Amino acid sequence: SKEEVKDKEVVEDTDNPEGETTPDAGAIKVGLIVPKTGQVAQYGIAVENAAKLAVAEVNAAGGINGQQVELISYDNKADAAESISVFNRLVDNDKIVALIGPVISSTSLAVGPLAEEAGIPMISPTATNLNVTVGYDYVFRACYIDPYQGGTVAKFATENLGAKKAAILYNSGDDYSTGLAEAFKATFEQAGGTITNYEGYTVDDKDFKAVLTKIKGNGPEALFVPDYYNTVGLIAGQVKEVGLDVTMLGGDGWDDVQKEYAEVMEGGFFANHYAADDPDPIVQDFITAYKGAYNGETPNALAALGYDAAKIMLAAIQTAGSTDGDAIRAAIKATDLDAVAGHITFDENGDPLKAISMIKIVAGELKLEAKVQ
Amino acid sequence: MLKVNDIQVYYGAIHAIKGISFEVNQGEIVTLIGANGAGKTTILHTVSGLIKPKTGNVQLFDKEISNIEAHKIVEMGMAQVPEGRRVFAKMSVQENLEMGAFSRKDKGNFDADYDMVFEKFPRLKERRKQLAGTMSGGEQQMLAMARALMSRPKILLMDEPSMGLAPILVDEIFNIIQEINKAGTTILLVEQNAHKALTIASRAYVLETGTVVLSGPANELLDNDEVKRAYLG
Amino acid sequence: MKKWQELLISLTGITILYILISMLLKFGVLNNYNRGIMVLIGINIIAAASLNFATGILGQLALGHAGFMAIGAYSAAIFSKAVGDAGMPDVVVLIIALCIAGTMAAIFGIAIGIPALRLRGDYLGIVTLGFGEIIRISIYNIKAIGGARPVLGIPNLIGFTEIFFLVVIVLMALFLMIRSRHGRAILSIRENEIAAEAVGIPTTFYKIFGFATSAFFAGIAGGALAFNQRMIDPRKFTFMFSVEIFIIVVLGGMGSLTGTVVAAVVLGILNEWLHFIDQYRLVIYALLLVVMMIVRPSGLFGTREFSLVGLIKKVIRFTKSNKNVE
Amino acid sequence: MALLETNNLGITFGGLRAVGNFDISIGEHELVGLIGPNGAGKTTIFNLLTGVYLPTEGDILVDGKSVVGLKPYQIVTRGLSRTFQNIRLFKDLTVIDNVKIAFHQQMKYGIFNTLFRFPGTRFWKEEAEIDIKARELLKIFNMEESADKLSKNLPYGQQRKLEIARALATNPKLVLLDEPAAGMNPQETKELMDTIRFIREKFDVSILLIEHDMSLVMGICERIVVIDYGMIIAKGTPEEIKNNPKVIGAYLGA
Amino acid sequence: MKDFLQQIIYGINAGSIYALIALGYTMVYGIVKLINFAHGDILMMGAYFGLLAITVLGLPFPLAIVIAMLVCAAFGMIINKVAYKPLRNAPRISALITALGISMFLENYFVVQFGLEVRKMPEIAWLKGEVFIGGLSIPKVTFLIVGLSIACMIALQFIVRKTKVGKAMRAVSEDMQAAKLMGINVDKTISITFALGSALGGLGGVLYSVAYYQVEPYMGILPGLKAFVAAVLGGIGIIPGAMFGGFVMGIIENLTKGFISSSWSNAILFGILILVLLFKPSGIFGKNTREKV
Ligand SMILES: Nc1ncnc2c1ncn2[C@@H]1O[C@H](COP(=O)(O)OP(=O)(O)OP(=O)(O)O)[C@@H](O)[C@H]1O
Ligand SMILES: Nc1ncnc2c1ncn2[C@@H]1O[C@H](COP(=O)(O)OP(=O)(O)OP(=O)(O)O)[C@@H](O)[C@H]1O
Ligand SMILES: [Mg+2]
Ligand SMILES: [Mg+2]
Repeated sequence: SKEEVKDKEVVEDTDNPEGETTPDAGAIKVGLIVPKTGQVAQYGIAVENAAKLAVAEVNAAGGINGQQVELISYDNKADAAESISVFNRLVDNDKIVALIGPVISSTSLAVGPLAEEAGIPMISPTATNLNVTVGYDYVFRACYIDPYQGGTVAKFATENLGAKKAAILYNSGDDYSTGLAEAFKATFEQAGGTITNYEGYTVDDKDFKAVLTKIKGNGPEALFVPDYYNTVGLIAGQVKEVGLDVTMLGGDGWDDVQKEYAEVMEGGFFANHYAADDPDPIVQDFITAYKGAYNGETPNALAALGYDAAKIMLAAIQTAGSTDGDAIRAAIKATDLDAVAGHITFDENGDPLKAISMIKIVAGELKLEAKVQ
Repeated sequence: MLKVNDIQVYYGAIHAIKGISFEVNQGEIVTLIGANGAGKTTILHTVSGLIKPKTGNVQLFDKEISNIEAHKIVEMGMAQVPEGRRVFAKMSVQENLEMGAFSRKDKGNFDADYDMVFEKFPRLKERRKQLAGTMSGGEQQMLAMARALMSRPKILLMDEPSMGLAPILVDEIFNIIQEINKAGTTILLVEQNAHKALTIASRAYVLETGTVVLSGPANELLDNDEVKRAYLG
Repeated sequence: MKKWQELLISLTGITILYILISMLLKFGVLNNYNRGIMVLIGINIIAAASLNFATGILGQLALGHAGFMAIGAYSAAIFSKAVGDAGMPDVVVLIIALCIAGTMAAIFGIAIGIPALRLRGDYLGIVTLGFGEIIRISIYNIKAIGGARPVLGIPNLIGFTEIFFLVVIVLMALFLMIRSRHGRAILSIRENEIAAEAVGIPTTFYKIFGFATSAFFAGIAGGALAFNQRMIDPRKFTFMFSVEIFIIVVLGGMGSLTGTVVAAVVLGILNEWLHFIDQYRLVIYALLLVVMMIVRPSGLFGTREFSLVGLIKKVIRFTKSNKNVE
Repeated sequence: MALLETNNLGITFGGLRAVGNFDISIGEHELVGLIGPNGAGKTTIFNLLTGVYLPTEGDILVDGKSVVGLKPYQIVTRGLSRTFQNIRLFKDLTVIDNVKIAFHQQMKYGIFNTLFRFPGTRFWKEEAEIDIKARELLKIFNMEESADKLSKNLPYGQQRKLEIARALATNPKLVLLDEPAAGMNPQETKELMDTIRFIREKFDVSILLIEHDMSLVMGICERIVVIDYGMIIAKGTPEEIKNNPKVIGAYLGA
Repeated sequence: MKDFLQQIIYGINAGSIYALIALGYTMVYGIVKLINFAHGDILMMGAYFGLLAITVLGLPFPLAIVIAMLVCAAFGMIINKVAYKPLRNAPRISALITALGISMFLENYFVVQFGLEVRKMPEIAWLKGEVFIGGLSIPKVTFLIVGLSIACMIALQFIVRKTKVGKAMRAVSEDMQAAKLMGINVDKTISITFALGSALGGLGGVLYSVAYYQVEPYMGILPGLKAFVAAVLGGIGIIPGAMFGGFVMGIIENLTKGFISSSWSNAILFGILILVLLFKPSGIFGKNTREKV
C-alpha cells in the first residue's frame, strides 16, 4: 500500500488544480468542469480522477511537445448557471486552451454555446443528450447519444431475445432516462413489438411496488429501466418482491450495478461503453493504472469515458502542435484512436462512432454478450 | 428575606431599571406602585431570574441569586403570578396546578395542597377538567394564583393581579391575597390599583421610570399628597 | 431635504455605480467572468427581492418561489424562440419577453394565492412548497414544452447593462410600492391582519395583490435566468432552489430590500470564493450560513434599509459636530 | 334614526351561547358604557358589530342598513371603528404609519400613480394631506414627538392612546373602545376620561366603551348597558346602574 | 379488487415509515414550533449508524437499532444546543434557516466523509420475504414497521400526555417564560424533546434503509419532506395526526401510482394535501382554532 500512496502523490502533484506547487508558466492549461458537490458528485469525481490520471501519464512521459499539461478543475454542482461561471473563470482567469467536461447533459448544453463562441474546443466525456454537439464545431463528446443507445437496446431485445411485449419504467424527471425510454419505445414498436406500460416516476422515488404490480398485470417479457444503477438495483429488488417475472434491460447508467445488486440483477442486460473483463491491453492498462492511483478502486464506465475524453483531447493538442483552438478542433475531428471504450472516430456532429457492448449480468459478473455497431 | 441591591437592567439599548434597591421581610406584604412602563414587571422578572441585571444583585435568604437560573430560584421557594395570568391555555386546570407543583421534590402527595387551593378558589374545583384557555379572565386569574400556591412558596410575587377584572372580583382577589399572607407567605405585590394595594400592604415603594422616588409604610403613603395626586386620582 | 432632492441623490448614486462598473469592465479590470457573476447576482437579487416582498413585507411564508421562476423562464423562452427570426431588436424582445414572463407568473400567483392565502404561517409555507413541486412535476410531464429535456436555443439577451437596469427598475418599483398607501396596506397585513382589516384594509385583496406582485418579479427573474443561461434545465426549479433564494432573503433581513441586495452579493461572492476548498465547498457554505444566522439572527440589516441619503446626512452631521468641537 | 341598532343579536360558539337577545340602540353623539363580569360577552359583542364574527342570530343596522355579513373593512366604511382589548398595533411600523394606514380608505390614488409619481399628481396631494391629518391626530394625544418611533417601543399607556388615534383616523361615526383604561393608574385614567370627552366633541362621534374601571364608566357614560352570560341584565343611567341590586350582585359587589 | 388491496398493503408499508418519521417532526414542532428541516438528515444519520453498527461492529439488528437511536438522540441534542438554542428568541424564520443550514451541512459532510456511493443495508434474514394471506403478499418488514410505528405513537402520546416531563414539554411549548416560573428547566426539556424526536428519526432511518436497503447522504430529503407533509396533513403538532397522516399519504401515493399515474403521483399527493388544508386549515386532526380577538 506504500506504493499506492506514492503513486497517488505523483498523480496529485503533477496536476494540482491550483497549481500552487508546480507553477509552470509554460504549462498547457486544460480545464475540467465536473460536479464535485451535490447529488451527482460521484460521477464528477470518477471523471476527474480518470482525467487526472490521463494528464499525469502524459506529463510523466514528458508532456506535450516538451510542455507539461496543467489540469484545472472546478465544481459546477451539476448546475447550468454555475457551469457558465466556472467556464468563464477557466477562460478568463485561468486561460485554458481546451475544456474537458461538463459531465451532465444539461450543463454541457449550457456550456456548449460559450465554448463555441470562445473558440475553446470542448469534449464532454458523458453528456448523452442528442443536442449537446448539434450545430457546434468546437463541441465533442466521448460517449454515444441517447437515441442510439435506446434504439440499440430495443433492437437487441427483439432480435436477440425475441421479446414481443416490453414495459418501460423511466425517470420522468430526468433527461437521460426520458431520452432512452423514448428511443427504446420507438424502435421496439417499429420492430413490431408492443409496449405494455410506459411508466414514469419522479427522482428520489424509492417505492415502486405499486407501479410494478400494475405492470405485472400486463405480463410483459422484458422491462426496460433506463436509470442509474442505484435506482435500478432498488427497482430490481422490488421486481422480485412483487413477483414480476421479466428480463430486465437497461443502458449505460447500469454500470456498477453488479457490485451491490448481483442477486436481483441476475440475467439482466444493458448497453455499456466498456467491460472490465475486456482483455484488450488498453483496457487492462487503464484499470491497473487507475487502481494504482485510487486505492485499488476499479474504474467504472464514467471513469473510462473521462479517461478517453482526456486522452482524445491531449492527443489532439499533440497532433495540432499548437494551443490554437482551431487547430485543436481540427485535430479532434480527425481523431482515430484506440481508447478504453473502443476504437473512436468522430462523425460530422462531433459524436464518436464506436460500438456498443451489450452486457449480461451472470453470477455477479459482467459478461460481454454482443457488440452492436 | 428578599433583598434587591442597586440593580440596573437593560433591554438592549433601553435602560429600564436605573439603580433600584429595596427589601422584603418575612411575613410582609410589600407593594410596588408606579405608572406604566416604570419598570415594575421588569423588577419582578429580574427577581425571578428571567432577566439578569447588568449590575447590582438580588439576594434571597441571604444567598445571592442574580446568576441562578429561574427554575432553580423557584425551587428555593419563590413563586410568581405573572402579569396577564399566563396560564397554560391548552392544559386542564388540574394540569396547570400540577405544573405549579413541578419544582417540588415531595413526589405525588399534593392532596392537602389541592384541598387548600380548592378551598380558596371553589370555582376551580368545579372546573378541574376544563381547559384553562376557555375560562374567563377572572377564573384564569384565580388559576394563576392557585398554580403559584401549589409550589408552597415562601415568597410570592404578584404582577397586577387585578388587571382587567370585574370590580366584584377585584375585591375577592385582594381578600385572598391577605389570606395567603396571613397563612404565612411573604408577598411582593405590583399593582396599578394603588389604593387597594396600599390598603393591604405593610410597606410600599413608588417607582418612576426605573428609579424609586418614594418609599415607606403603606398607610403613610396613602396619606402622602404627592402619591394621592399621582396615583390615587 | 426635499423629496425630489433625495431622489436625485439616489439616482446619482446609482448612475455613478453603473459608470464605475462599466469602466472597470471596459478597461478589463473586471473580466467576462466577473461580468457573469454580476449578472447571476443580479438575477438572485431580483428573485430574492420578489420573495422578500411576499415574505418580509407581506408577511406570508412562501416556500415555492422556484415554481414562479420556472414559469417565467419557460414563458420568456417560448416567446423569444417564437419571435426569434422576426428581426425585432434585442432590447424589445427582452422587454416583451420579461413582461410576458412576469405576467404569466403573476397569473399563476393569483391562481395559487386565492386558495393558499387563506392559510397562515407554516401551513401556507407547506402549501406554497406543494404548489412549487406541482409546477415542476407538471413541466416534466408536459411533452409540448420539452418535459424533462432542457429547453435550448434561447438567445442571450442579458448582459451587465441589462441586468443592472433591470435590478434598478425592480427595486425602484418595489420601493415605490412599499412607500405608498398600497405598500402600507401590505405592511399592515404582516403586522396584524385583524387590526388591518379593522382599520379598513381589504386584506384579502392586498394579500393576493402582494403575492401576485411577488410572483410577477419572480417570473422576471426566471426569464432573466433563461436568457443568461440560454437554456433551461427544468431540474433546476426544485425546493432547494426556493430555499437558496429564501436564504438570501433571511440573511439580508426580512423586509429589507437593501439587505437582500447585500446578502445576494455576499453569498454570490462567497460561493465563488469557496471554490478553493473544492469538495468541501458546500460543507463550509452551510456552516458559514449557520454561523451568520446565529451571529445576526435578524439578518444583516434587520428590517432597516440602507439609504444613501441617510448616509450623507449622517456624514454631514458628523463633520458638523466635529467642527463644533474644534 | 339611530346610528347603530341591533335586533336580537346573538352568537353561539359550538354550544356555548356567548351572546343572546342583545338589543341596543345608539344615537348620534352618545357615550354609552358596556359592562359586565369577565366572560360575559362584551368583547364578543364588539366582534359581532365589527364583522369579526358572523352572528348566528339577529341583525345589526348601521344608519338603518344591515351590515351583517359584511367584512370588517367594509364595516369601517359604514362608520364603525374600534380598539382592541389586547392591543393590536402594527408593532414594527412607526407611530405615524400606524395612523396613516387607517386613512387608507380615504385615499384614492392607484397603482399607476404609485409607480409613476409625476409632480402634481394625486399621489403627492393625498400623501401630503394625510401626513398633516395624521400629525394633527397625534397632537391631540400629545404624541407628536413619538411620530417616528416604532409603535412597539411606546409605553403601554401610549400604545392604548395610539389605538384610539388610529381608530379615529378611519373617520368613524361610532367608536368602540374595549377597556381603554386597562393597565392605567387612576391618574392616567383621569386624563383618558378627558381625552374621550374631547374627541367626542372634536370629531363629533358616538362612543361605546367597555371598561372595568368604574370611576371611568360612571364618570363619563350617559347610559350604561350591563350584560351577564351574554344577556342584558340592566340598562340605565350611571346612578340607576350603581344601585341596581342585580348589577351589584353580579358585577359591582358590595 | 385483489390488486386494489395489494396496493393498499404496499401503501401501508410505505405509509408506516412516513408515519414514524412524521412523529419526530411533529414532536419537535409541537414543542418548539420549529420546522426542523434537519429531521430528514437525522434519518439519514440513523441509517448510517445502523449500517455501521451492523457491518463494522457486527452487532445484531435490534442492537443496531438501539445504537442508531441513541447516537441520533445525542446528535439531536447537540444540534439543538449549537444551532437552535442561540436563536430561541430570534424570529422563527431565522431558526428555519439554521435548520436548513444544518441540513445542508449534514448532507454535504456525509458526502465528503462517506462518499456518495450508495451503501447497501445487509439483508436481515428474518425480515426477508413475504407472507401470503388470501393471495395477497405482505412483506415481513411491513409487520415490523407498522408495529413499531404504532407502538412509538402510543408511547409518545403517553409520554406527552401523562408523564411529568411530557407535561413540562407542553407547558414549555405554550409559554416558555411561564414554564420557567413553574420551576421547569426549559433548556433540559427542549433538549429531551430533540432527543426523543431524533431517536425516532434514527429509528425511522434504520427501518427505511431496511425496507429500501439503500443508504446514502441525500436519502433523508424526500422521506423527510413527505413525512413533514404527512405531519401537516394530520395536523402538525398532533401525535396521532402524524401517524394518521403518514398512513394516508402512503396509501394515496400507492393508489395513484398503481391506478392513475406514477409520474404525476407526487403532484397529485401535494394536490390532495392542498385540498385537505383548504377545507381543514389545520390538518385532519387539527382543531380550527381561530385567533381570539
Ligand atoms: N422586552 C422588552 N424589550 C424592550 N423594552 C422593554 C421590554 N419589556 C419592557 N420594556 C421597557 O422597559 C420599561 C419598563 O417596562 P415594564 O414592563 O417593566 O413596566 P411596568 O412598570 O411593568 O409597566 P406596566 O404597568 O405597563 O406593566 C418600559 O419602558 C418598557 O417599554
Ligand atoms: N372564538 C371563540 N370561540 C369560543 N368561545 C369564545 C370565542 N370568543 C369568545 N368566546 C367565549 O365567549 C365568552 C365571552 O367572551 P368575551 O371575550 O366576549 O368576554 P368579555 O365580556 O369581553 O370578558 P372580559 O371582561 O374578561 O374581557 C367567553 O366564555 C369566551 O370564552
Ligand atoms: Mg408591568
Ligand atoms: Mg373583553
